[in-house]
Amino acid sequence: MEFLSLNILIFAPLIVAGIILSPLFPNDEIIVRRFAKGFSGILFIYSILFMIFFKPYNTGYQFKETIKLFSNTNWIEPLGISLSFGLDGISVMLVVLTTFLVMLALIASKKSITTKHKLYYSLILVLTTAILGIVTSRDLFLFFLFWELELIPMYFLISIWGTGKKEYSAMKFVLYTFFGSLFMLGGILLLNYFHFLNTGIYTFSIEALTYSRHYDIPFIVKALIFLGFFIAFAVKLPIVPLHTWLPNAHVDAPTPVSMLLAGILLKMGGYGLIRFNTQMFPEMIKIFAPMLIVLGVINIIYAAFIALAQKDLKLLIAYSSISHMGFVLLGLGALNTIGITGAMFQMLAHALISAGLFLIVGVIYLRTKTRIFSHLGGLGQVMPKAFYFTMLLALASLGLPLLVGFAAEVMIFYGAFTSNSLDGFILSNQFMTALAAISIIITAAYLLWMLQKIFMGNMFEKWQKAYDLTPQEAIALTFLSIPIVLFGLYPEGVTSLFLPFVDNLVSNLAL
Amino acid sequence: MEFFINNVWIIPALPLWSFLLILFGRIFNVYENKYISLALTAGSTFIGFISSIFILFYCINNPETSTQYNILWLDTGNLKFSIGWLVDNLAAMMLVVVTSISLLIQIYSHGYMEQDKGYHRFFAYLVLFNFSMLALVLSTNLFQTYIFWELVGVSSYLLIGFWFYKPSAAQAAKKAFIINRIGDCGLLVGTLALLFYSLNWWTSSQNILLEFATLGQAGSLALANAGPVLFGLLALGLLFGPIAKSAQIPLHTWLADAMEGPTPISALIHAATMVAAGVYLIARLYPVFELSPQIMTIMVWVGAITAFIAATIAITQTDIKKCLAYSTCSQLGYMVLAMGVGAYSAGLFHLITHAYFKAMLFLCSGAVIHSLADQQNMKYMGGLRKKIPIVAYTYLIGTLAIAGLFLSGFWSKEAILLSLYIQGKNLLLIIALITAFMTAYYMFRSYFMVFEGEYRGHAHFHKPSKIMTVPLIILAVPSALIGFIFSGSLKSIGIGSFDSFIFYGHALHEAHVSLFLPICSLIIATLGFLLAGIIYWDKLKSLYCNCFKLVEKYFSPLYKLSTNKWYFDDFNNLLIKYLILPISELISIFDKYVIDGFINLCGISTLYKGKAVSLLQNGNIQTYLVTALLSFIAIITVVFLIYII
Amino acid sequence: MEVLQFLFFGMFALVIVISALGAIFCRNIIHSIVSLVITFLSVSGIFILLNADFLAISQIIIYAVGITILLVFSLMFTTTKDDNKLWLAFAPRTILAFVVAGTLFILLMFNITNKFTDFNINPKSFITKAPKESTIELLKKQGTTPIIGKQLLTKYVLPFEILSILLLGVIIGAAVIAKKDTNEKNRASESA
Amino acid sequence: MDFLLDIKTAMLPEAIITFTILVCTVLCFMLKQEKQKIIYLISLLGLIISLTSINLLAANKIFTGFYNSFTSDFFSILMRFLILSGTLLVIIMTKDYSSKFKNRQGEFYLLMLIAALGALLLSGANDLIMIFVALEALSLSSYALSGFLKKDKSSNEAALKYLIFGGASSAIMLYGFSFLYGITGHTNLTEIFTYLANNNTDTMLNFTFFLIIAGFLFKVAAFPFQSWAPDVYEGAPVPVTAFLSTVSKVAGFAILIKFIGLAFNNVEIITVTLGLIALLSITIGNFMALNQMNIKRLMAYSSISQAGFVLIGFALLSYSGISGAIFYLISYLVASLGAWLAIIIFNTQTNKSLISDLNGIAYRNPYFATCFAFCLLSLAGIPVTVGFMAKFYLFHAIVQEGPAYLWLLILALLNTILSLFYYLKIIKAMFVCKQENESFKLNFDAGILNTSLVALTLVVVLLGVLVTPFIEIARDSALSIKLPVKQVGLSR
Amino acid sequence: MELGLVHYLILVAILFCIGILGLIISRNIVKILISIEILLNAVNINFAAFANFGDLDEAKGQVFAIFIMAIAAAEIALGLAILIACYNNRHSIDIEDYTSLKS
Repeated sequence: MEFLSLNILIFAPLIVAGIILSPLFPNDEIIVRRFAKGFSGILFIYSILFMIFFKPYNTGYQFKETIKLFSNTNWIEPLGISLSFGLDGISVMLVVLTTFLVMLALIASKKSITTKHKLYYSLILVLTTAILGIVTSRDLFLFFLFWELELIPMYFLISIWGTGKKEYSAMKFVLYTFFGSLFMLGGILLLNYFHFLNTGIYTFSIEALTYSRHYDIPFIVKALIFLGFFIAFAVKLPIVPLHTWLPNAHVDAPTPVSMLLAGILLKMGGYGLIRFNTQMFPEMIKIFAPMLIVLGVINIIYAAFIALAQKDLKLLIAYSSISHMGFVLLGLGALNTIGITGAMFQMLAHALISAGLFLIVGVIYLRTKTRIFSHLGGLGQVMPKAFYFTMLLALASLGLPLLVGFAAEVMIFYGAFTSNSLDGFILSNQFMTALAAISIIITAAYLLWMLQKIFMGNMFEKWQKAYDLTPQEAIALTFLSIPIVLFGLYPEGVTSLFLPFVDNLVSNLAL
Repeated sequence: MEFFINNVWIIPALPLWSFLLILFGRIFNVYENKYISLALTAGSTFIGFISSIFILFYCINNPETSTQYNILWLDTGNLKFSIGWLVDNLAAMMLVVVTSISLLIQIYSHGYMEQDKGYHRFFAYLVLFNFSMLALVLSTNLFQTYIFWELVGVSSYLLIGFWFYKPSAAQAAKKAFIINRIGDCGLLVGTLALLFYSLNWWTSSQNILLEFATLGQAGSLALANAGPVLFGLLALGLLFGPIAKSAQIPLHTWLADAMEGPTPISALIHAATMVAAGVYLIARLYPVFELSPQIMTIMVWVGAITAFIAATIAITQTDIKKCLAYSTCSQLGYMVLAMGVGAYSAGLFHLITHAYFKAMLFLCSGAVIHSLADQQNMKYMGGLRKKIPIVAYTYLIGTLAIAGLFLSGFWSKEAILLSLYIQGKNLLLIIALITAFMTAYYMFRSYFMVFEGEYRGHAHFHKPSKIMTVPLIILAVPSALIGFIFSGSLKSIGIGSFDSFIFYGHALHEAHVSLFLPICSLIIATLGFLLAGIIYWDKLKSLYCNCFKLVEKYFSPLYKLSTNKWYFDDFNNLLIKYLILPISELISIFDKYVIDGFINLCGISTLYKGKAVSLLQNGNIQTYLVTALLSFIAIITVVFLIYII
Repeated sequence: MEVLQFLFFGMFALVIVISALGAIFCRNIIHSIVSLVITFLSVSGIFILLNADFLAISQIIIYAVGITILLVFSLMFTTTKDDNKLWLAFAPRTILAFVVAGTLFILLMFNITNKFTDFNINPKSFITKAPKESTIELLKKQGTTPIIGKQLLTKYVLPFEILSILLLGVIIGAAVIAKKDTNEKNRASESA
Repeated sequence: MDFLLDIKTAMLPEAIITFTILVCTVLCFMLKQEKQKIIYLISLLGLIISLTSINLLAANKIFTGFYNSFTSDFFSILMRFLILSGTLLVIIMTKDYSSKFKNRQGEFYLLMLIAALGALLLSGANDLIMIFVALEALSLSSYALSGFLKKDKSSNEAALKYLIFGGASSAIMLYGFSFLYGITGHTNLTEIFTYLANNNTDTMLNFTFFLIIAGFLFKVAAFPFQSWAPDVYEGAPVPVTAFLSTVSKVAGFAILIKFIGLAFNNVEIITVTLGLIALLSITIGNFMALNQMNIKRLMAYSSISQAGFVLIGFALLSYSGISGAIFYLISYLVASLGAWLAIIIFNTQTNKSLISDLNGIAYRNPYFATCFAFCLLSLAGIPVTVGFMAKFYLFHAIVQEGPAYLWLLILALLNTILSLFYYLKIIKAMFVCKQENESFKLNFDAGILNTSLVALTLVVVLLGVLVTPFIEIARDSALSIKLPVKQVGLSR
Repeated sequence: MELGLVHYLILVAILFCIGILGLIISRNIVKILISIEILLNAVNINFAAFANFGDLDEAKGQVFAIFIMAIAAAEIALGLAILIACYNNRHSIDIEDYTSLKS
């Protein structure tokens, strides 16, 4: 049990990235790729061990790790910052999800990455460290540091290997997220200051700041801090007014990067909303729950309608992932156990499905060098395997029962419908969830339209020589479809991980 | 006997098991031989059929049995979702119908799909459909029904779009699924509302969430909480599901296009089983519907209008499968009418009889199309009685049954008309009779055009294989006799009437049998037959010439109306083209130019501000000095003004 | 006695202001240098009035003589053809210059007279301490030189030493920059 | 005759530097052109000895030398350490560059040493005259240095502009000094503060404070007096620009801090005005840098905005604010020295200084590009680097002032986005854009210049991670200034 | 009329403003250097005045004035050296020609 240390899990990718970048590492493409894939596989298995040994029922952090300086003091003693990590109910799932998707992204990046391999693989591994850091850090400053650290690898990944106007969208992505994270910085500092005012000690540890509700922060300041955090996560989990970076970033990123972007980075917003906005400010979330629900429903309907009108395949899937993340918001706004469990399950479901869909887009783009619907048609006859996998993914995405999308949507619908978080509000929960339910029709419409446009119907003669799935892609897609079917059939396996966490979250919401 | 009751889960489990076997068999292409797939599918359905026969006998012997077994699927705090299987009379009856028809159709489709290279894929989808239909029939609660409801929709999507390289098939599949999806959305919202308004019933008592057994009490609680208007809306939401699935009037356009799929599929799914699922769900949700009278009237009128309109459209169809599709639609209208008016057992009885003879009719049309090398237009057929007598005669039996002349259709339609007559709903009775007349007319019209007269087509004719004609014969037996056997007239030999077996609330007492209604329905049916004969039968051709032109002249607007299917399709296309797509186009433009535009605007404006500010740096040291001193003095004066004075 | 002193001060002040204006606004550069010299001389007069005799003499030596010679020498090196063009810059900045000068003056007056309240001749915001008797005798006998000498070598000995290094640096810098290169050939290469 | 004692306890480095200056002058005149290399070595030696001599000075006690005109407390020791290391690196930079000053290399190093001496004295000066003389020593030698390439038009123009602007602002500062002398009657800062402590003052003191601050704002190139910086930085030889933007800025801040205590009776005015000046200099620096194509000019604007950030720390007038400013100053010094080192390496070998010339260099010289990128990221405030820690510590200090100064925090935060944009522009040019002539390759072998660049990058990253000791140093130096300023913040 | 400190302060203020004016207006670089000299002279008078009226015992103002004179001389020397170097390159002493460095 003790060989399981979070430090290894988090900093191993960073060290391996360093090894890959170092000059004495052979510069040959195949060796680098095999090494990176091998390492990501080992990392995935290692994170699975964490999930196995994780005991869902005792609350608080497990596998606690604090890296002390040699003089046995915290990392930055004067400011009360400690280099401490820990696994909690929600972070276990996200850790395993991250390592799983990174492994798949590396497997699928054989064909779409043609130049500067060493730099590419090391950047991906640095990105993994940043994400793992975000999910497992127990210190607000550390969380903010990893949150910012994740920008630079993403910037280079999009701008060097991307297509189309990649610099523009990479820069837009970085500046957008940076803009959001600055509000969070303001919130963190204010929180620390008021904690200092009441207790006289500087500390950034999340536990101390969460469970010290005995001191009173004036309401306006507490609202400011809450909104500061909310804006940062609203940019990341694209909530409609702040979402315009996502389509550009997705369209111009190479396939594996957009897989990671859709798969994990969007979940950071959801994770943050749960960890900070719900756990740390229970009384504020109750006031802002109506806003969450309204924004969620707008997100769902708005993005679904836009997806209907898209001419580009990747844009369609980008907008569909915005719409699905709207469900997470709806689930969170419900503020009851089933709603929040549904939100977290939707994060898992959407990660798997959107990663698969982006992989398919990559597959199609590699063969046909175009993503515009009008140029594509009838690929089903030439690429039957790809057609079946896309069919499975599309059906899972529109919420076909006994697939992972359905369980998430059901939990969110039942949770949002039966919750009373909108009681004082003119729009009742029931009306808003009914409005959201309409989206299952539109989602079905644009996904099936996409399937019909690309795979069915008579075939363009120029796609005659489009070859079917390569082994790498096939393995990656099967690895994705196994959990999609498995967790669809048996959602209990995943929900049991974070259900106790959500239970005590909702219980301290109530008091 | 108890063995079958206790582990009734075998029936749906076997098709699932064989689906997985075929799937993995084909992925790792373990086997090439077609017969293995056939054996797997047919075998699993056959075992299902045998055990459902045993279950039916068990149910007949000791009535009032409803054993139920549930497993917890998803536990989320106070709401616990569970899946299980429930066996009672209705379920037993449906099991028998579904397994028997699908068994025969699977054998038939082996012949039909012999040459098609997607053979294994077809059988995989078929067995998947079997699994989801059987599980739907056996489901204990509304949540589980919703799951398999959508699964059935998906398998129909897969099967309609089986020949996906045909653009029309792809389009039809997508249309079918989306319209079903609209129905599912209504069903989902209805279930959610029902759950919400009776939440404390479910969470307090220990019974399973939304289970059918205690749906009555929950419904009454919900009615108390929500009030009649909201409860009506809730029930309407629930009704949306069956309306979409059983192709009732607003959402029926998909059924005609569904004919793009292979004919065995049209027979199995779009005639017998899936479309009947809608009526089955109404039956299951009867305790809820019964509570609000408004919803019952809505159901009645939806059924009546569908029956009437579908019949008028069927009259002018030239494609044999489309004609049969609209006849199914109209018969379904009948069933919903019956359920709406309170004739619970009559509706279900019609469902059973219709399932058999409609399946047989579709298979005959399949055989005809197959033999004429995929020619579906009746104009290019004719005189096939001499070439394929077996198919002709079975088709005749089917037409007689559906028209209500002595064979099974007569008894079930009779029961519906009887209940209408008893309840004194005269206007509905008249509509039903007119529809019956039109049914008889268009069925015999199709019979005469296809089998009588001389051969008008030019396709090379080849006899259908033996394996396709045997299921026809087997199906002909039930479609002819079931009506009579269960009509209650054989009570003496021990076979009780249908409504004694399946009833709602209490067993129906013996209604007084007056001969007036059966006789006038028989007369109407024969009138229909005569009219069709006059127009299309060469023996009575003589009268043909003048009255056809007569019909042409007076009824031309009506004629045009019915050929374009009452402009429903065009209305849908208009709705999509001029309402939904423009909205999404508008929103995407708004998103791209306004929100994104605003962000780019900020970016560009900062760049221009940068340029403007850097103009100040024009290189001349004295300008620098002036600006420096000016701003310095400005700051001092401002500060002094604010603070000192 | 005070009246005489005031008259002297008035005369010197007037000469300083006029010659300063002349130094700036004269068209010909030679005229402006001459008026500059007059300014320096009258400033040394002011110093005498402020019984800072050592200052007055050093002012004459450094400014009136030293800097003027420097200016004249530099003028000789930089003989330009059209002189009158280089009078005043008729650009927006001249108006702004007058505005800046005016507001600065008003600000100064505002602060010196402490928000236009204290108009007596020795404003209270500045210290006014009468010198001790011994300093007055010393002043009468030897003037301010001994005081300055003592200060320079006790209180301000560090700035004094550093001043020498500063001047060393300036001499080297000025020599390096101003000296024309002896060998012509490497001029082209250098200016690349 | 206790001068020797004073030197031993307070002014050891200054003495060593003066000695090296004298030796160099003598050598300048004796040696011919090609043997000028020795002066380079001697000046290096002198600097290293004085650096080592710093830790002989006692850090915990305050020593005053030469009739209290020079104090050596922990703060001045820290500043002198930064100045000396800065000058050392600048002189290392000029090793290859000095081939441009044909026969005058010796004089260059000499002037550089004199400027360094001026800066050292400025960091400890405690007397008005001492401040003036030290400031003028620094300024005059840097005028001469910036005009050193006398054949190059832009160098001349830069020197001219620098001289005129410098002369004007030092005149204004002197005017302020005269009024300060008029009000208090003393020239020694400690006496001035004691006088001000027990006599009430009026608006004249505030006005003098502004006049004096004008001189230092020029030196530090902050808002009102910042327009000279871009032209001089572009025109002057690169090592001189590096010197100006780092060492002379540190010296300017060192002395600015001493005058903050001047108007302690109405602290409100100072915080608001300095905060306003700081914010305006950040915003103007950022806006001008947005679409700048020349690297040197871009670095000039970025140094203006960084100076603004340090000024914010001072404007807060609290110990945590000042320690934040000092820590930010250290991080700025290290990062910008690294950046200038990289620019000079690139410039000496390609003689081009446009951003577009840097295109695609990362794939020919990966190490050079990564070092330069890390320095830029530290200036931008991206994690792992010291810049991020410094910015975080500074914002932490702003928040300590309570929600009243939230406007300061929000505007500073927004400006970091602008700064990220143009720093990323350079990194984008290096890593993302294609290179025209594929064959071109900087020789980045193990020369002294390259090793010092790598060393600086390591310091930037190491400082970003092992932060505690440096925060402690910043706090102790802030405490040792003994300013009559609010005691809040550093309660521990 | 009594001769007090304020008269000197007013004289210095006027002279200072004239210096600032000259600095910005004149096109000839020599005139700019001259106006810097005027500024420094004004400050000298100011120091001398405060020394005379404030503390005649130590006359620290006069010491300061002497330092200023020295450094002013040094500055003008350096200024003229730079002027000559500029003249060698561009053969003009008009400030308008020296605007090549701009953004």
